[in-house]
Amino acid sequence: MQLRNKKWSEQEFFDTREEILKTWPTGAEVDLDEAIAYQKAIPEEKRFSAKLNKAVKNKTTLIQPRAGVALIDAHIELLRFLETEGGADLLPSTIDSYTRLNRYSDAEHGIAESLAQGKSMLNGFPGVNHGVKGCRKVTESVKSPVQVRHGTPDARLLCEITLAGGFTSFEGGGISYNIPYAKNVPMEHTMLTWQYVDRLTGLYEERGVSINREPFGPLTGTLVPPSISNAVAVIEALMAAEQGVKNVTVGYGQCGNLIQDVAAIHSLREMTNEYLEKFGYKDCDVSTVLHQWMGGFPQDEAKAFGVICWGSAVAALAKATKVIVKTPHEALGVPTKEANAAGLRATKQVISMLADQELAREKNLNFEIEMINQETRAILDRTLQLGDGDIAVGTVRAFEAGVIDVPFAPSKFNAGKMLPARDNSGAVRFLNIGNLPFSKEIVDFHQGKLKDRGSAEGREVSFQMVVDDIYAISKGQLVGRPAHE
Amino acid sequence: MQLRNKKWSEQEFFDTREEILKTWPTGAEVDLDEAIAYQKAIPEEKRFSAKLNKAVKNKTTLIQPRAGVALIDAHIELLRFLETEGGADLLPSTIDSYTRLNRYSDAEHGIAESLAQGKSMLNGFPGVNHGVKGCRKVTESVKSPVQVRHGTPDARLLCEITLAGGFTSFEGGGISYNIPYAKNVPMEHTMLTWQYVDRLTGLYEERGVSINREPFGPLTGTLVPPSISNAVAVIEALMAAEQGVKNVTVGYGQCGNLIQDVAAIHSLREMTNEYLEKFGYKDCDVSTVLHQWMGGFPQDEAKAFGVICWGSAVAALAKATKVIVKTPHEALGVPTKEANAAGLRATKQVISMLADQELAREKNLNFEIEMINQETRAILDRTLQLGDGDIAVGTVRAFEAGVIDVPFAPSKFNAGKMLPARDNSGAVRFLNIGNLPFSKEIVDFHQGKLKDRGSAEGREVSFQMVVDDIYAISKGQLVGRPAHE
Amino acid sequence: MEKKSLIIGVIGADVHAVGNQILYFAFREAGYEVINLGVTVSQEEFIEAAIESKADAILVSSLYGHGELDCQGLRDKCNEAGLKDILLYVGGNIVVGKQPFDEVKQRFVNMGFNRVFAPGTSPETTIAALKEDLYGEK
Amino acid sequence: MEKKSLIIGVIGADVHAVGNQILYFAFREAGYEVINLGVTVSQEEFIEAAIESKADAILVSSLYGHGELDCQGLRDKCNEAGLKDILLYVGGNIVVGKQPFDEVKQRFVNMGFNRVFAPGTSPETTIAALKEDLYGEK
Ligand code: B12
Ligand code: B12
Repeated sequence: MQLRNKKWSEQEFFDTREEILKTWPTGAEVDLDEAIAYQKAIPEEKRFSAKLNKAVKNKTTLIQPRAGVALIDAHIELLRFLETEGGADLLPSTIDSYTRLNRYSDAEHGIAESLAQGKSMLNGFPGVNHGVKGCRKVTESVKSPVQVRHGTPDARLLCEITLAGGFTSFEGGGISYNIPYAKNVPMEHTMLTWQYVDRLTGLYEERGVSINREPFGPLTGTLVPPSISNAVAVIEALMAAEQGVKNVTVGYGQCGNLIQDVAAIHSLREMTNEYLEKFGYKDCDVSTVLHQWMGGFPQDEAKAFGVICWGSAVAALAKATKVIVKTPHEALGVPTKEANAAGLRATKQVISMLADQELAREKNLNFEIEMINQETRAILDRTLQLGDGDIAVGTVRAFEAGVIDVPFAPSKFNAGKMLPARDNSGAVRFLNIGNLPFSKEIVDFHQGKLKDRGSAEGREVSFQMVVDDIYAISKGQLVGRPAHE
Repeated sequence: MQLRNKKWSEQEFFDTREEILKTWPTGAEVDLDEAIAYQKAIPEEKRFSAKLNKAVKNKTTLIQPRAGVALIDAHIELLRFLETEGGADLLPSTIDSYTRLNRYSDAEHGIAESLAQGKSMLNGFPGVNHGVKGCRKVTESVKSPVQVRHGTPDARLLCEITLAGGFTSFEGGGISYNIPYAKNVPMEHTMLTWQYVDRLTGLYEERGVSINREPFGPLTGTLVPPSISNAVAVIEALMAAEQGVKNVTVGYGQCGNLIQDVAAIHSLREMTNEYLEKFGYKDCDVSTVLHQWMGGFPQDEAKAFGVICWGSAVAALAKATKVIVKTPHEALGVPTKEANAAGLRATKQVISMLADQELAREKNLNFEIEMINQETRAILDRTLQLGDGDIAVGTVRAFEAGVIDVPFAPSKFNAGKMLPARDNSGAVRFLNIGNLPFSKEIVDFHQGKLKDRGSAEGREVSFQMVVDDIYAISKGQLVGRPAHE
Repeated sequence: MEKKSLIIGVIGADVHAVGNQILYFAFREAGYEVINLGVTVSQEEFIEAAIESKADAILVSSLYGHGELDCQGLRDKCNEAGLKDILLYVGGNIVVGKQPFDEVKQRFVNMGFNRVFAPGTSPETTIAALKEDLYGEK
Repeated sequence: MEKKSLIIGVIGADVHAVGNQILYFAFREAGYEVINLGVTVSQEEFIEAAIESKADAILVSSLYGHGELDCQGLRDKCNEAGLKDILLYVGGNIVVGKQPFDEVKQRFVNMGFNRVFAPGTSPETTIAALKEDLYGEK
């Protein structure tokens, strides 16, 4: 199939579908009509999009953990715990890494080992292996809406099974679940697999079942400049909307500088709406999510709480619709349910103390918003140009050309020429602009900011700064200053 | 002795001194000349004022815990732990409540019981009972400067013993250690006892030993409007400066609204300098301290971390010179050393992530600063008027008249007519203005803000709002909203 | 129903005034006669006030940690003063530090308190307890 | 001193690329020949690369939690491929969850790793260990 940003025909979709459902035995459990009927019976308060829309309206910030273990009962116990003891508003099922790479027999092995050893040997919930029935058992056992969170380049079967399984939101996208999550998967491929996911979601939507879709905002989670991740989010929103998706949550991973982070959320909301409108997608509900710091965490739990709470404050001050919550175990390993709930409670406390406060749109904030808007538009417009007006085609070419470039990405289809670093107040800027399509003005702005940092630190702007910045938060700083006496 | 804001004569001071040193046997250990020689040998890095001045210059925020137990060795172990495991920049010795009320024999009983039971039966360190030698053992055992923190209306003997004992900072003042800490002690009395403390500090200063003094900013710690506590801080700074104090840290207890809190710190700095200058005290170094939320805490430790970290963020964004740190045990009892160190580490993480960020002085912030400035000047100027130009005399009369009025204070010498409540964004405003000397404009501003909250909540402005606000943070909110379905 | 009367106050050298002011407000709202002695109240002052006003209960607050020292002997003094069956409650942060509440409770029950309340007990809980103990209602 | 050569990579289905890129940078700065296989490296790829480049050590990263599953049998396969004495290190977040590191270490030593590193180990520590094991220097 030739990639272009065009709604798939019934034929195209159902032909592919037949193949997909055969890739693992549980695929046979999915009956689309039955699944839609099943989804229709799910009450409003357990539907992701309804809860998000309400939060957008009331300007509240919802909290959501990450969580997933190998076995169904343990997974249910975990989610219930996060709901009751953590006060989670929205629930996840984080999928294990084998499933993410469609290695279902490795996942089966992991399930067996987990049973044998009496502890989860997988880093997530193997949704495909547990099948529609297993998924329904999970979604029926909790009171809140549940989302599939993963990192799967080809999530077609996973999406079929989990939507039939009662999940009401599905994370990911053709860029955001490829570039940070794979080494060898061509961009065309994931753009197509994710069109399938979006088309499937669109089908549910057309038949009266609203399913939320969420591009994965943080990408590699490590010093990603806001305009890069925002451009990716807008592209994935456009791709989804074309396939009939009507409820999108665009995301951003906290970088650490208050003004820049709040600006990024504002810009993200504005740009997504601007481009959806521009391409005539008029009835798509947009909400936002801020991810608490996604890079390396401090090992000490008290310090981890510091990072978690600061992220919560930023989410509240930016009035993000939801915040994805880290745990005090982040640096060490998949958290216990207690640690996970503790992260949630700390977050909830901060969020609700700041419920009635917002960072006002004054000069500095507006300036950063404007910068991010300009950069994002530059990336998007060049991408469209490269695709002769087609955003899907343009995206593939933009990655080839380094017009979109994600730092520290494992994918060989990512140029990896751009290098980010923090400026003297911790905002993430471009140290090496690579092939990003920025005006001289924008480039000068960034270089100027980094020169300022260099002279404040008495050293040349160099890769060592980047290395220092990568370790900084885990060592208790934001800007990675050179070691001194 | 007649109260007036005038530097004590040598005669006045030394006559009083003779009596004071007799009030408990350890008083005999104090030899002023020897003590000054001892203090002179304390290295710069262990001197409070030096470390504060450096922080002011570098715009860094230092962290300091509260801590104190009954027995010397346990107390040393505690302080060392907070230094190494908590990363405290400045150390405290929090004095027990019997000592604070000069009940030294009750303190002696507490020491005995503590020895007998093998755990601290006192809520602090009984500095007077341990005497000069005991205090020196403490201050010599740690690397950081140590301050006496207490709440003692008559702290004359405590000050004599602890300064001779190597402490380089002494907290408190004639208002701030009376009104929130006593029921029956007349204002004249504490204004005089604290003139003694300031004069003693001034004597050290004149002989080349710099001692830091710190009015206790938060007062009752519960919804104290910034202009009230700031006015008190300015008065105590003026009183101290008159007696020869040259290094003052003025304090403020976080209320919870970001803009108001940052504004309060700015206003506090500005007003203190403005009035010191106005009265000709030109060589007094001023630093600021923000106390993390001083009212009721949530019992859950994760939520407590939320409160702690938000306070840390505010301190950093306001560039307060230091922050006084709470612990995850706050709501339950005197913390273990581990809990105390955890509070410190969480605070340090946030402070250092925000080291290079500041809330810019844009419109909203400037407006709040201006409001607090106006209110503070109104209180101070009326107080001066009441005292015919003498701030000491004026203060006593201002309390009689309710021109200074501290909410929820135990003292019968406080009018208790003013009532504070939060507005719709959590800033503390005046619900009942009492006898505060505010212009119609200021009064209207506050009433308007509370009316807005009332209509947002669909209820009348009333005492129930105040009750709800008192519980709010411990229940996970800032504004005490009415319970709803 | 006849109006029962309560003595409230914060014992010892303790000056925590906020909870006391709230309890004063809450107990009056709940229909009790309340004599509020405020903060830094001695055992003798509690007893005198109880005798004078023929109170039905003494509710002792202690927040600052010295509760265990301050409350020793209060029941005996009540007995000596003829307040033999008077209801004695204690609440707040009654010991130093975070301790297992079961043990704390036992120690105060042994001292003669009828009920012992954990940190952060809400006025509603206390009011319910009073209703049960003074009016026999659940 | 002759330049020793290292194979580095992230094993299994693991895509954590940041630490890998930093190690690549740090080991070269420290004077090693480094062949970086990147992420999602299979046991076979590690072994092939080691044979091809006559490497002195294989440094396996595992961050995502499946390390225990992914590393099983690597030593045996090395032996079979004739890499009998090759130095095997493993580091990262090598098991699922926060577990006592002593026990974790023992399990990986039993699997045949010469050294096992705790989460967040700094490049300096690893470089010091390499120096000791490859050049006999402390
Ligand atoms: C950034 C990040 C991501 C990014 C990665 C982007 C990318 N492609 O690189 C994204 C968001 C994509 C991601 C995805 C996932 N992640 Co992740 N991630 C992190 C995080 C926050 C930081 C990792 C990092 O970059 N650190 C900075 C670098 C410099 O440090 P480092 O990686 O630790 O490496 C250093 C040392 O460990 C050491 N080292 C590394 N290898 C070796 C080898 C040897 C021999 C030696 C001596 C030393 C050594 O040296 C390195 C340089 O200093 C960590 C948690 C943390 N550390 O705070 C979780 C973490 C590693 N991720 C985790 C998980 C589970 C996942 C997911 C499965 C998703 C999920 N459930 O949340 C997926 C996995 C996808 C996959 N197939 O691999 C878990 C692993 C759990 C466990 N082991 O129990 C962690 C620990 C978080 C957690 N507590 O749950 N993640
Ligand atoms: C505000 C506060 C202060 C203010 C008090 C201002 C004032 N004059 O009122 C200031 C700053 C002056 C202060 C001083 C001190 N404090 Co203080 N303070 C607090 C704090 C933060 C909140 C108290 C409060 O107002 N809560 C709100 C009200 C509404 O709740 P409440 O007081 O708990 O009362 C409610 C319930 O407990 C219950 N209740 C109360 N009494 C009773 C009685 C009965 C019978 C029943 C049924 C129920 C009941 O009903 C009340 C209404 O809902 C608490 C910690 C916390 N709770 O978060 C520490 C705390 C009480 N303070 C403490 C200490 C140690 C001190 C000091 C010694 C200083 C120090 N070392 O830090 C001094 C003591 C001075 C003295 N002589 O008393 C400790 C006590 C430790 C312990 N018990 O182990 C606490 C717990 C903090 C801590 N973890 O260290 N404090």
